[in-house]
Amino acid sequence: MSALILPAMLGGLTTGAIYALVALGLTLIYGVLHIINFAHGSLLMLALYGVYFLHVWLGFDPYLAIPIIAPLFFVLGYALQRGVIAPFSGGKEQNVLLVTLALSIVFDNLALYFWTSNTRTVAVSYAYTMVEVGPAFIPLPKVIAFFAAMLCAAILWLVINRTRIGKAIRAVAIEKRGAQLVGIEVEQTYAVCFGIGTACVAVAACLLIPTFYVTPQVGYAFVLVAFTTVVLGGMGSFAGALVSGLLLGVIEALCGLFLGETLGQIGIFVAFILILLFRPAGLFGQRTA
Amino acid sequence: MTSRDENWTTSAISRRNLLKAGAASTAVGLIGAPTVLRAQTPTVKIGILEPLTGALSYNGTQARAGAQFAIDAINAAGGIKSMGGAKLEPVVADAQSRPEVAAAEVDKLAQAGVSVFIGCQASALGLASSQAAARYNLAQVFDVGTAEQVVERGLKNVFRFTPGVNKCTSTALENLKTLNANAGNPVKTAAIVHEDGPFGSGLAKLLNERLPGMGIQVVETISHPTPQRDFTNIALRVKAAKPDMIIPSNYINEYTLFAMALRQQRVETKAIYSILGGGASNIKFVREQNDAAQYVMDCNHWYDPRKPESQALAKKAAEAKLDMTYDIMVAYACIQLIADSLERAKSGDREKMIEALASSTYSGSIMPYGPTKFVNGNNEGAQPVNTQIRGDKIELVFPKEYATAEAVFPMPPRG
Amino acid sequence: MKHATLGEWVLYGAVCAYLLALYALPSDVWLGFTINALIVTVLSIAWNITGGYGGQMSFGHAALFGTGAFVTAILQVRLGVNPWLAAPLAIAAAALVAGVIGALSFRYGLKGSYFALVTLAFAEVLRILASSFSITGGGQGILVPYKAGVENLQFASRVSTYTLALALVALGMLVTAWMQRSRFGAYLIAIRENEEAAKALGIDTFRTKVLAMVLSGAIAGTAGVAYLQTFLFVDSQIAYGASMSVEALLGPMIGGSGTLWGPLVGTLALHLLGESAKELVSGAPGLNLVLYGVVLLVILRYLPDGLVGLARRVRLPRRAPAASMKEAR
Amino acid sequence: MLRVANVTKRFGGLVAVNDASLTLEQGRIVALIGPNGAGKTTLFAMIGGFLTPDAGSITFEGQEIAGLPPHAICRLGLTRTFQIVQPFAGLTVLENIAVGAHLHHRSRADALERARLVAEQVGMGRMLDQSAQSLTVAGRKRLELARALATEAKLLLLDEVMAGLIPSEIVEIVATIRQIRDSGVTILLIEHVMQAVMSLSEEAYVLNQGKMIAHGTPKQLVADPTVIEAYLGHGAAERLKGGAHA
Repeated sequence: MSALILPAMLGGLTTGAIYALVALGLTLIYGVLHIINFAHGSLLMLALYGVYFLHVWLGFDPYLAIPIIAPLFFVLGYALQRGVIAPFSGGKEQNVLLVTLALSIVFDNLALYFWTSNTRTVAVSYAYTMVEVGPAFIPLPKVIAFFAAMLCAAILWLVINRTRIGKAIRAVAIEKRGAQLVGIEVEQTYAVCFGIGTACVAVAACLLIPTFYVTPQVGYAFVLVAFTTVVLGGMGSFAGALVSGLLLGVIEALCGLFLGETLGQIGIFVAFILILLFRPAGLFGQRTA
Repeated sequence: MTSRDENWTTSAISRRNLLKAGAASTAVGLIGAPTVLRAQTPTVKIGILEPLTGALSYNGTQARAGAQFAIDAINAAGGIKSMGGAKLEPVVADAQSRPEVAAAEVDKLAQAGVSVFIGCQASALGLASSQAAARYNLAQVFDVGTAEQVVERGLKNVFRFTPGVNKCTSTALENLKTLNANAGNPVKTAAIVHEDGPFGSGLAKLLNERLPGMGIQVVETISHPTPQRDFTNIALRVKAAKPDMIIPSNYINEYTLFAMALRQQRVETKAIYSILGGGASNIKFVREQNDAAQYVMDCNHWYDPRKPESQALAKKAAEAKLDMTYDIMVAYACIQLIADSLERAKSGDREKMIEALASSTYSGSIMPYGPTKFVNGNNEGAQPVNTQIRGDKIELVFPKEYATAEAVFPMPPRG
Repeated sequence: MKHATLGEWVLYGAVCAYLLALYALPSDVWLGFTINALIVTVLSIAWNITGGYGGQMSFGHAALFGTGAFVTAILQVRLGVNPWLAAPLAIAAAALVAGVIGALSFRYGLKGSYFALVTLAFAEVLRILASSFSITGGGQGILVPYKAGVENLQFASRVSTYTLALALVALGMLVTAWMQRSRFGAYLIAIRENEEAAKALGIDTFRTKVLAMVLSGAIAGTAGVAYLQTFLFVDSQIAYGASMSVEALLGPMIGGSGTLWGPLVGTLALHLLGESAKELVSGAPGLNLVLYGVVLLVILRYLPDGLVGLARRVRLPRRAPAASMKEAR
Repeated sequence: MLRVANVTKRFGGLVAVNDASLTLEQGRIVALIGPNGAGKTTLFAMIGGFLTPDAGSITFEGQEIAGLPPHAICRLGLTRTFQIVQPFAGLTVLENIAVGAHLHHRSRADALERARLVAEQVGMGRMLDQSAQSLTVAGRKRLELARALATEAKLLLLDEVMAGLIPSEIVEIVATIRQIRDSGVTILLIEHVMQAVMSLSEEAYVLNQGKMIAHGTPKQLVADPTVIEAYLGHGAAERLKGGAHA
């Protein structure tokens, strides 16, 4: 067993990178709009189908699909926030939650209707190309996802901290009213923010699919972990999402190793509860109450 | 798109009939003027209760298709002859992958006047639906419902046509014993990887009890949830245990990921011998993960591919752009069994259906089963078979009398 | 208490008429359908106490529902306890679990989306535990043997099961009505509206919220017991899966959260919607749920206060709003 | 009745209240004044139990209350209001007041009865069924006062109940407060409206930068140079004096 710890941790890190990728978009949405976006998993599912069909119909490599899928999903996210979530929720937090829930029901079942519940995978030649890291073999796509997660977090950080729209997003996140007073269009900023978050999830889909599958229900597998990652990292913190995603991957891997995979899942949720109780602002957040 | 759901107009119509039946009965109650529309030719309504949405929707949709193929075939061949060529009419209901919904749908089926129904892929759903059906003396023919709890309740309306987990496991073990002996007993250790639901857990328990008696030590038993996102760890544990054989038992998504992880982590074994494995008998897995799938063996529900009806079914499925999975085969066979019972009962009466099913000795289905014999609702004539993935095909390799290819055991070392 | 408006009379009258009509025209389809809806209603009533009146939106009421179901099942099957004794014990267990979850969450000041997430996590933890240990049947769940009879709290006839479910809903609503008129209820609503102000007025907000959780847990546990006694089977996914948690909150939110009739009206409406959608787009599974989701969105858009809120706005035309305001003391 | 002794509260590096003390006799109206950011509301929050002092003691009727939770302090008979009004927005005026009345009346009917009396007392008798949300600023301030009063407190801490009111409304509320005192309730109020402080309170404390800098009758205090300087800046007293003589 002890010989497995290191490879398990390395494996956990690469799984964690995927959690981080999925959570990056969510943390932006959570941090700025202060809403629980239950449709996040469904958006991931839609993006996975997007990559899948680009691959099957047009022969796109999943990685090369990023420049197509990501802008597409930015537009989708923008339109959802502008056209559905904002007007339908009337600005009430609890309604936002229900609206996103209803959206996820709609998306999941549209997918079921159009694409059936067949499990689909993308067979790429490099799925079995292994990279030797110390005692462990790690599939190349996971190594790529690992570094891509860091790159994404860095890019997001730059966008938020070094651009005009980023400045607006930060202003809106901190003080909606104040931002409004200085002439920032809050609704517009929210929508951009939702768009960026959705684009992130699309990138995650491209990086995920070489080692995963897609079905209409695939989002459920990630949505809870993504929330955990966001809370653990501190809402709105990209570095936090990255680190906590990796950490959760490792926690999950080690708990799985020592408690068995079934009981081992408990590790993530216990960590989640403890963090919420004792450090609700997360590892990287400031406590605001 | 590979297998876009076809337009099931026939079932759509019958769904409307169901609605009509419901509406008519309400009208009966309200107005007190029973005006039931009579069909021109006599029909017998057969319920098809499957999870068409939710987590199990893939299996449910496949099963519905299989049942529809069977009904079409029987109707085309002249319907139920003893009943004046009565046509079978499907009444489709969606169990939504939720037990309470399955139970509620049984009420609707009963109201719609079905004589019998098939369903519903998962044991949890089947337990709920057969319980509800017992109230109506309505027979349920289980297509897949492997948990033994299904037949342990003493319900008279339960007919599990396919083998349960106990039968599958013992057959799988017997077959394994033979295969292993023929190859000079190369397999001495095994690792079990199973999903933590009813079927996987029950199976793992049985295997742990029985494998040692066959001279195979269980060196590792790993359960995992559904969905499980990553199988690296499990592959590593399996690799560390160095088993001669791996026994996976899970649904297709997890099976796919597991097979990929085994390959990625270069886990070498002499055999991958799955029992009721979701992926190993799924042609989609073979197509999309062909490398990882080679020589994987599965003991599962499967039809007798040599029968002409089987071949006709395979052709129809291909025309409908459906993958040929065991869900289709089993549902098809269940309808065949029902048609045979109807011939003998000469009536769609529920009571008579139960009698006819209980006394069935039917052996003409597409499944490689002996004569049907229901004991406490369990068909003792049923048996699973061994399949093996070879190239881009799933071949039946065991038992010999149905085999389409020779088993390769142990599997050749991979490149 | 304000007087009910015309719209409310019509709405509640229609609901009651429907529920009573089932006795006059017993149809197994409608009975079965309504039994399901009523069991969920009991769970919704539980949610409404904490979520609707107390403003503490839980996303993990399955934790309480499932505990009720599992504890009855375990006591009956593993220890041979009679269900009439097992039921109150299970309800107590659910109340206890609720109390622990509430005490932990509120002790550390969790509210809003944090509370929603932590309750969700608790339910997940219980789900994992239930699928990991043999006392809960591991992954196989627990099947309660079918032995119809009042002494076993199982009913062969649909009408009896229906009566039981209806009685539980009525009981839940009586408890809610009592709460509305009690100091406890006033305190709970005060906390929802403004927790700081509530504290300043001498309300022990922690205690009140925990008590609300305990009460809610007992009712949710009752729903779990009712589910088990009706379907005689429970596994970790049924008991603690997220879908029950979602069902718990959808009814009140659509019906009108923080209102007496909201859970019943909302749950019945949603179940009717689900069925109609099924019939409307029959033969195309998936599309029915799409339709369901779309209608849900439309309700959220145009009926922000739920169906009860809509009904409240429907008044007799001759009665001017000002006049009715005066009358409503 | 209330005794605050050497209380200190820090937020990080900032000392909000520094070694402040005050004493309150039963039956009096006492004002706590001071420039913005002096720490008045922080001091109130500590007395009311919303913050725990880092040092010092607070006794109410001889009992130590520093560190007790707000509801426990309220039950002892000490109720505060909020500077930024905190109505139960979704409830009616009557229901709002009844929440306070419930403290000593378990039954709903009794609480509502008591709430009606209190509403009459503060001049809200005609607004009982109005939703709290729809009230004017003056209405909300009154409601804040009414709710606190309904708890049958022995000591009320009123935090700027007059801010934002027009002069005629101030006159009304001053009369109401005096009436409340006459009914036997002791009052400590934070106030910026000096006119009200002068006419209403019998004594006042001045807090500046967290420190209690003066105590006396309002008349004494307006003449106190340290107080003037606190409000108007260093040297202001001199300038004012000079100006007066010129």
